[in-house]
Amino acid sequence: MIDKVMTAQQAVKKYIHNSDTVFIGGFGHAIPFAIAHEMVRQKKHSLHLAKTGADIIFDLLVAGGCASRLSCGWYGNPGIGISNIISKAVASGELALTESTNFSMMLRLHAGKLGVPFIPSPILADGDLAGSVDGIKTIKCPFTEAQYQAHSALNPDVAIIHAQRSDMNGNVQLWGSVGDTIEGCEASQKIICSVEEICESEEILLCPHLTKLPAHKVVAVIKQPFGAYPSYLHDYYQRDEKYYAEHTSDTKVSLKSDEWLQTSVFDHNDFDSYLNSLPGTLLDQLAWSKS
Amino acid sequence: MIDKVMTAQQAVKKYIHNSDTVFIGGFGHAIPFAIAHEMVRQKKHSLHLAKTGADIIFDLLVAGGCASRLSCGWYGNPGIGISNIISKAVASGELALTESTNFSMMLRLHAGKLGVPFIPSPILADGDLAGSVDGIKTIKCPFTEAQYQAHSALNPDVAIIHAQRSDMNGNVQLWGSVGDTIEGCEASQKIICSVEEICESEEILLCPHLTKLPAHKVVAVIKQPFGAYPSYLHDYYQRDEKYYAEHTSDTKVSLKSDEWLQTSVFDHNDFDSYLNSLPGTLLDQLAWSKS
Amino acid sequence: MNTNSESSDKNNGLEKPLITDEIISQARAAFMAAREIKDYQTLFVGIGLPCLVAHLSQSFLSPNCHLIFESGLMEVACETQPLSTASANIAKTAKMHGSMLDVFSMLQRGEIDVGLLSAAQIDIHGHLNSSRLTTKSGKTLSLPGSGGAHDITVLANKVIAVMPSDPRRFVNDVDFITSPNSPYGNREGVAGVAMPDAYFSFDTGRPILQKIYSDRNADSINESLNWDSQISDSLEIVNPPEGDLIERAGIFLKNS
Amino acid sequence: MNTNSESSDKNNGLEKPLITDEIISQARAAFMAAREIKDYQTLFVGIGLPCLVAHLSQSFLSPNCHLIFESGLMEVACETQPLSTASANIAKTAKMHGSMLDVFSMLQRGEIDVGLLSAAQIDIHGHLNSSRLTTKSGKTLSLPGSGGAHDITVLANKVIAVMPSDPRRFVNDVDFITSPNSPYGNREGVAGVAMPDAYFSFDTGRPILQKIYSDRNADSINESLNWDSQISDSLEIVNPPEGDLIERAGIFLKNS
Repeated sequence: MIDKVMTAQQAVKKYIHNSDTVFIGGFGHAIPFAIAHEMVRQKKHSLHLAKTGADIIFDLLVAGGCASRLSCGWYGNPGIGISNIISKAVASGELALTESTNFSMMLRLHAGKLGVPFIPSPILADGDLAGSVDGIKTIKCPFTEAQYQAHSALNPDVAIIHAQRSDMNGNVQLWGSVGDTIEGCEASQKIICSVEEICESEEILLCPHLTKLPAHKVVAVIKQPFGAYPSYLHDYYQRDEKYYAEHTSDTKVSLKSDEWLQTSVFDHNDFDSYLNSLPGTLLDQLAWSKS
Repeated sequence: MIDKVMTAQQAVKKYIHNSDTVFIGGFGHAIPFAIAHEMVRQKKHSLHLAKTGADIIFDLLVAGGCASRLSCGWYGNPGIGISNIISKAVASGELALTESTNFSMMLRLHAGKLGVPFIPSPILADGDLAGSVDGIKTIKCPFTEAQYQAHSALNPDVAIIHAQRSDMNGNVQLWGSVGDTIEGCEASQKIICSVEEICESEEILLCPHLTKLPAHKVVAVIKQPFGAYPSYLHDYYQRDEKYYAEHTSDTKVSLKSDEWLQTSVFDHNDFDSYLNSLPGTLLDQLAWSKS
Repeated sequence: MNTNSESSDKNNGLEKPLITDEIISQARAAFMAAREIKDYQTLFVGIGLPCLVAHLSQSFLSPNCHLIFESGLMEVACETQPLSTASANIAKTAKMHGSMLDVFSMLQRGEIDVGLLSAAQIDIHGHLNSSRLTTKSGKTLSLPGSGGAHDITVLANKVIAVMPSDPRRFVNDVDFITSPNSPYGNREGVAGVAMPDAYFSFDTGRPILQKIYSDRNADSINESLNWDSQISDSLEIVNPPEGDLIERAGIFLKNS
Repeated sequence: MNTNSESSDKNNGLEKPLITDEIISQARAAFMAAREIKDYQTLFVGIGLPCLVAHLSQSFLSPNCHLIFESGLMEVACETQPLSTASANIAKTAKMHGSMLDVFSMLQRGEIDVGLLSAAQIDIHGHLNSSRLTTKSGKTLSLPGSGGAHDITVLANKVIAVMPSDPRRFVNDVDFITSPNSPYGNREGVAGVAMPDAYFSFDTGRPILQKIYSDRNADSINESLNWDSQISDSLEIVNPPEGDLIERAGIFLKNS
């Protein structure tokens, strides 16, 4: 087998091209911050980012100048509020935003997964989103003549995700809350995955029900402990709630968000360097607790 | 919570009605023989059985007079050959057979799972099956104008399955090869499930990624060790290969299949009685081996 | 059900919270919504006030309801406030970790009895807005967007909105229709809206003040909001939550 | 690759099988198909001879190919013959237990390089029959049906059929078109058929004898079958499998 193990630097350089459509894995959980840091560091640009609900990792990619377009059903800081960075980028014309709904984005990725041109659904027939969303057309059901909306397939060029573990061949094991992650990966042409641990294939064989991605599409496996920080990873570490809570105020003015990019991304050669710059016992404090 | 635990006798009596469309779970694995025995014993009739690939459990239900209609992509004894019982029932007019393909049946169940009226696919546009399958109509993709076949949703009245374990509330845990089982259950209005073990909800919480069925649709949980015999159950027991190998010749003439029903079903009040009638060490010999 | 106990012995060592007006206000709105839920129903739960509704339902009124979150978490025990639909605190109590497709499919199949939502605005047609607000000066304020709100509104068998008292949220026409009250098939759509003083139903297609807490006055509530609503002939007077229930709400909101 | 070793030391204690003509015949057909597979390809594997193709590919020619079965088993090591696509012997070697929907979706997305199929009949158009046969007396003999064969034929980027020598299986028109050679989009369809003597391609849309084992005669093979086929101008002579390869085929077929 080809050894797919490489660094985030190598993977982002080799497999993410400017103008690509990129699916961002993780949903409130297992968010691939390490890979996103590297995308910013390598100054990727003109990307079309696609997702159901967009967490603050999108702030990082938009502030970093990576994205020219965003398609999603929601964007902001979950439970906290709006995204200052995205609102500002849209207002200034730097970022084209197509607002949709989480389920429509999910259906479009799912059509991409199934390899069909569209999936019919009753959603987005009415309301003010109906006129502005992408990739929807009205059709008639050939059986009942009732009207539905055809939600067209979305097949991103590449998906980035973080998971618990993988073997070197890309048999990626992920558990906990998955949201839209699996569908988005299956819909994508290729998958870049960072993991906490790289394990032997024999260990994969002990729990093949945890393997969630088709190995033949996984092009890069990156060993990156805490690669989902500041989000959480089931059975590995808790979310840095303070980081999320302060993020919205930390990004209220451009000056502050520039500082954020500088100290968290540009001051470092890699994600480990960033992790090392965090306050001494922070990562220890985030140790997973069962309850 | 309502305790959903009951016997197969109670579950079949209460939840399977003559003329129902029934999805049969399990795919070469975890085939719900115990529940099927009970359906035969209770002389359920006029059922429409739906499935992708139909294993010999269908022989049991057809020979037992339970089915008046069968929709599937394949029927027979896997790796061995044709189904004498189904061929004969179709030839005699007792059974209406709609032959399809495994993927079309899967798509129809999946449309049922999604709650959409149909899923478009390029399959069944050509060939001799195209003219005779059920639930397919040609449509145009509203985006490309290309032609596809709309595979209409199938929502069975009830699904019967066997799984490794469940709590008393119907949080059913199933692993190993699943085939079409999950989709078929999600598409169905209600689910009857037999399991090897009933466990505490606390045990479910230790591995919620193994829970595969929406508990609110599981109406009956039946404790039935070896409930998938003579098929196998991952991590619990091997398949009785001799049983399957001999089945096809054992059912070549009606006299023999009547005898088969008599000794395996009608001579017993329940599945445990049948299991007790098997040769002494047989079930021990089927103990699961890791390799 | 015990909403009157003054004791906090049952709080399992969690610190007794300071009961603020904000906690009481949220508890009142949530309790009004929770009263609309029947035991054993399947609930699709949004973030914010809907989580408190789910918590109070599960703890006091409908202990066997099935809680489902858009992330794919199912059979959840909503014991502390989650910040997102995938937060670890609810993931750890979930008996099933499914996917987003799984749970939205349930909605679309018609298996979700009640969708619990909040919104920036609700109007007299039952439309909800979570996309953008237009200020008096004509400036547009962007909000995070639909998320699953549009989908839940169209696909749940019934939707109950739960909102703070803020009169700016109750309008004749929302600034933007994120979630149209256009239910699929024969579903009910937005059945009502709970707020800290009262519950309005949309039984006739327009808001009717249907239930009110005993310490509030129907006319003044109805007039305080910025929308054309009526008072039901069969207005129901409801005892407000107190004691144990308020305390549990306080613990829930604090330990998030 | 070593097809010449006479030793069975490597058989890990498995009993050395008696090499029958049937084993040799199956090994020859499977080896002819396996030669068409490139390393690292994704293979969607049917039951019967296709499994032996997968086994010989993995063991000798294309050790890194990805084996996928319709049950949802992926990344399989096909070491012993499975009776069904969900058999425990392959489930135990699979690195991923997905679902039937997952793997057929891969096919439909165009990610399966080669579909490996057998059939009761193949005709000069590349159509396959696994539904029913009409006997000379006009009687219909029912077969188990398509299973995934129709779907694989339409959706795999390329299909290779593998068949026994039986001339009744090679016909000008199949009795029933289960799996039409009508590939979706720009896929290749049925590229060829391997049998114990030879390999026919469908490069021109009709069968052309493209490869033949060195111990066989092209004219006699071509004439022995019941269909209109031609012999390629660039006919390739292939050494038949022997030694280790035949032995491994024997072990595979025996230990099922």
